[in-house]
Amino acid sequence: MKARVHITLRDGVLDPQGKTIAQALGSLGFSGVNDVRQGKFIELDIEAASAAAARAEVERMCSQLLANTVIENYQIEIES
Amino acid sequence: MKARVHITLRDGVLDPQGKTIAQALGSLGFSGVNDVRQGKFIELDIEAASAAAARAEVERMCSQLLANTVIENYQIEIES
Amino acid sequence: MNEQAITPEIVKSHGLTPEEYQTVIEIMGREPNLTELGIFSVMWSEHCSYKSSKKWLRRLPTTGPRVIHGPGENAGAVDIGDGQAAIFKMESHNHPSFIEPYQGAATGVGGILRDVFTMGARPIANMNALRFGAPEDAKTRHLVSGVVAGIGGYGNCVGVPTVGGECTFHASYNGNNLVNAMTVGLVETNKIFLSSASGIGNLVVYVGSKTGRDGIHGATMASAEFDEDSEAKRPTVQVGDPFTEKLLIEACLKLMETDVIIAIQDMGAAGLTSSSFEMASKGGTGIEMDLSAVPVRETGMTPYEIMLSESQERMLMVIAPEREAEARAVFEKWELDFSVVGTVTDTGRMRLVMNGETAADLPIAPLVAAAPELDRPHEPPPPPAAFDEATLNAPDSVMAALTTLMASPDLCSKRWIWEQYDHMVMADTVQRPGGDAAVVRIHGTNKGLAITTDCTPRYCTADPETGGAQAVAETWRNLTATGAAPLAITDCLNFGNPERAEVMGQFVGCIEGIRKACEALDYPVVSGNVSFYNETNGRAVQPTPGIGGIGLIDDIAGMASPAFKRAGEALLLIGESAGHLGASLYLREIEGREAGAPPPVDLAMERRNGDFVRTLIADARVTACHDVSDGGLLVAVAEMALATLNGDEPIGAEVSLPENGLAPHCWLFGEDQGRYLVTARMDDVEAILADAEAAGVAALRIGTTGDASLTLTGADTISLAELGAAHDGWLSSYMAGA
Amino acid sequence: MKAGVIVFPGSNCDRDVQVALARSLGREPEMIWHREAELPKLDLIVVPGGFSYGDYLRCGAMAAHSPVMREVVARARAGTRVLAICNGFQVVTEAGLLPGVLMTNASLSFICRDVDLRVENAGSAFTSRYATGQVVRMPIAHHGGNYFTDDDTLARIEGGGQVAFRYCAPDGTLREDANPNGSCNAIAGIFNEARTVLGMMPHPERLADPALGGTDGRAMFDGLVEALS
Ligand SMILES: Nc1ncnc2c1ncn2[C@@H]1O[C@H](COP(=O)(O)OP(=O)(O)O)[C@@H](O)[C@H]1O
Ligand SMILES: [Mg+2]
Repeated sequence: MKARVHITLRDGVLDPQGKTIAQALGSLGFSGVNDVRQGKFIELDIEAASAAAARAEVERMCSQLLANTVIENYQIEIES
Repeated sequence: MKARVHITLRDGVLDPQGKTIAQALGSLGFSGVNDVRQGKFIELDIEAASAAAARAEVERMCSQLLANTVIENYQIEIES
Repeated sequence: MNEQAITPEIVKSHGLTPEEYQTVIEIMGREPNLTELGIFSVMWSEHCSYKSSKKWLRRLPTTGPRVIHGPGENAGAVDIGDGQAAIFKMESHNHPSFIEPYQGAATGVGGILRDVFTMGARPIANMNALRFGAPEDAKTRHLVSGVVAGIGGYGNCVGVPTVGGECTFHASYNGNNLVNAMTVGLVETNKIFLSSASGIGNLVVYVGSKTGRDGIHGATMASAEFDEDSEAKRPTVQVGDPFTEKLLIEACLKLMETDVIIAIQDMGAAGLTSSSFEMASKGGTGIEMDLSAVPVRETGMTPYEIMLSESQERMLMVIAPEREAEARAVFEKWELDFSVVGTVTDTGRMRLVMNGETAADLPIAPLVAAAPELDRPHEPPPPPAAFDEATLNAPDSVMAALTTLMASPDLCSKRWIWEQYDHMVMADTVQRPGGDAAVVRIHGTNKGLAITTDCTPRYCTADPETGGAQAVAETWRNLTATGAAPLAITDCLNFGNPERAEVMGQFVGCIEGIRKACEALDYPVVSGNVSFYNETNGRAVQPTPGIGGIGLIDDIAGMASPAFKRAGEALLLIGESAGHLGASLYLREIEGREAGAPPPVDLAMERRNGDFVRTLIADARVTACHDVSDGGLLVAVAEMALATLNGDEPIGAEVSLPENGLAPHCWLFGEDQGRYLVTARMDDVEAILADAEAAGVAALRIGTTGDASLTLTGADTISLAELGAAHDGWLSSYMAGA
Repeated sequence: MKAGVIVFPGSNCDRDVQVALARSLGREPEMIWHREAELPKLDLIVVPGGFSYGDYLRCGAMAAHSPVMREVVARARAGTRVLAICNGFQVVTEAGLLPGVLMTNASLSFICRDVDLRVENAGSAFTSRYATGQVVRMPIAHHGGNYFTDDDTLARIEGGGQVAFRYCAPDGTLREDANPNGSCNAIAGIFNEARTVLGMMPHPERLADPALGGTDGRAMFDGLVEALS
């Protein structure tokens, strides 16, 4: 089963990478960039009996390893 | 206007981070992880006259800076 | 925005006692608004006001012929000759690093770098002293990995080499790891910048990153102990941006080549509040600031949030109005925010305006002067469990015991750590991590600065005063072992909850030991930092007064290093051996006991022995030198031998037991202080021994360097390859989860 | 010979390479800020190590788009020698001057230590003072030095003598445990086809002074000065 996880910085947490990308885009001539936030996108292929079981498993993976919940949020999609 | 960009490694390109995550998940006791690939997820807030204009602009940002097309693919979504 | 009524609950949540709040009202002549209350709260927090420690810190010797600036400035400044000064300080980032190890450690490095370049110095070296919980504790591996990656991530990016440090483990740090970071910088003595705001009408300028809602109340967090729900009460974690820091270093140092900057101060804990109060208070002036001009990252930020934010990579400076364009151009070149946020006034007040309305108006001197100073009750901690060397049996095999020690968490090689740090950037690291002190060449000269950090918390636990003195003496010894003349120290005092008399007793004892050692060694304290409340549910960390020392080497061509240089040289032990095993690593690691008093520290002998060794090095009469500390004599011999494994040819040694009435394991593993191992050419041995005797220094030939093994005459032998594998392997296999 | 060192925001080995060049050259190279759209006349351009733009997004990606890089690429195409070290190597691959990319180290950690390198091709201005097959020692200090390229390109680089250095054991043999970062074919540095551009992860400027523990790096700067003067 395939799972897709988006990991993004919590609101209010500084995103130095996003900030620097926004500046770089500006100096490349892209005007009108208000904000850039950089996150992670993780695709997993796992064995699971059902979509619900897969979601529960990936949920545990996120809270234990994939995301740093002190500063990051995560969002899980299961593709069936 | 908000744009969401997914940047993923091309097939056949080794993904050291994904590999290490898969191993780490294994040693945390998650069995049945067949594959993990890690990509980037970039959210942009840009000024644009229309969704089509926004897409064209983000397309150019991707090919010029955000993705390295030697190893990466990108996919753009515009939210209106 | 400030209309919220100040209830007793709000006062309490700001960490102020009812009595302190009464003083606030007296100073203000009215009730404060929320912004004002927030300002009082951070200014009077333990972290900013040093209320529990001030009384004791005053006892430390802080002056000397080379001291240019002692404690009280952003960092200490010491004259190193030729018109140059070394600027250095050590600081803790313990609590943030436990909550978010990577960012907590990274921002710790960022903060200490700013303290140093604020004074006009280019940072030339970073150090880090780390204490983690027991390796078996479920969180330890994650904390080590995050902290080390964070220190590297920040230091590597800004391009300042991380040249050394410490890393040990003990269960007392389980819920409270310690992350102490030190920076050393180099400046021309006539180009040192201070933070006193002067010149009525001068501009107050904000430079660096924008302000967000980061770490609001971090300073008060560092002033309270952890409890079960601290994890839930987390403020927004501060994220470090080393790239911006690098730009800030370059921009500030560029502008500092001119005379544009009148005063400058980094925004550390309690951000804009403490920086602005500090500048005005030192200058005896007032400041009026328009908070609407502060560059912000988020919308709707209140004056309270702007004043208390701990966003990183920000500085405040005072410049003359006619120099604004010149200053702005430099920061714009480096793409950093530059905003005039206020002016220096003669009112003695801090007046803050936002959107045309007064947001806060406080008198500066009374607020600073009334910062609480406490004389907290203190009592000596209970004495350690009794221990008598005579009750110990000899180990079955000396070399097996040595191998166990060398592969123990505290003594094993920390290569896994320092390889994650760029320790060579700036191309002046002439002694890399792994030796006694690191040595960094003073750019463009043949002089060098030796740098070390040390503390032996188990000694401080057993006897705080001896432990405090030992920490200072060990740094002095490590510097001496390179041939350096020790100059001065910085301290980073990590303790539990000062509201407990026992913890305060540890603090007072350690300070007393530090004081005595500094005085005896003419080795003043020029900067420092106190971190209390390293305690969870009433369990405190071992008292850990980390000491960072620096020393000067006149010519790096003549410095010494621990690695054996040639086979067939004599191995000499300088200093007296009593076979003291109380509070030793041997006792803990081999016998599983933490008991006994620490080895006594005889400061007069320490000085005599060190001065003698330094002269030997200066006269090129020794070929290698290493101090004897944790683990004792045989461990030190092993370290000198293993250091040759990086070179072309491995060199070991054969050691013979002297006839001195000590049990072999006491002599081999005792941690008596004030000792060094040196190697010398055979021809020089007699003269060295004679000179030692004349100088009143104990010296004894204990062996000879030789092939790639370590041998105890008539007993055991072990190959360096085997010993090296054990020493080198523990940390990396532990971190790999094995 | 006239040499210039490009300085990006976040470069941090610019001074180190300046010192190493000055030692071989007898005079200071020119330091060139990345906003310069025009370059003086130069015989050697050095793109130094560091963390340009914090290495955010991808190592070297943002610096590759600096105004000065267009000019560096043009000069390189016209035959000016370009030495790109560490982050510089990442920048020039992102700028398309050399093939392939530098990915995160296989260990995912930053690695700083001396490594042994086998000189694969001494036939260039950069490597003329070495012998092909010689083993030299230089430090690495990077987080993203894992060289990767597709099989066709790899075959072309290998076939065209474009590999400059490989990570090796002290005796010159190639072993998995001597490859610190997972680079394909243990590649530590590559040339362009004409061997006028060299990109390498190790830092020759960090072991070009006996006080720092070695001088194997110095031969590269001495060789360049000899070839280009
Ligand atoms: N956290 C660390 N970072 C960098 N180097 C370290 C660290 N911990 C230990 N080291 C290095 O390992 C060597 C041995 O450390 P230590 O046993 O504390 O030395 P000593 O006994 O001489 O004080 C020193 O060179 C020290 O700088
Ligand atoms: Mg030592």
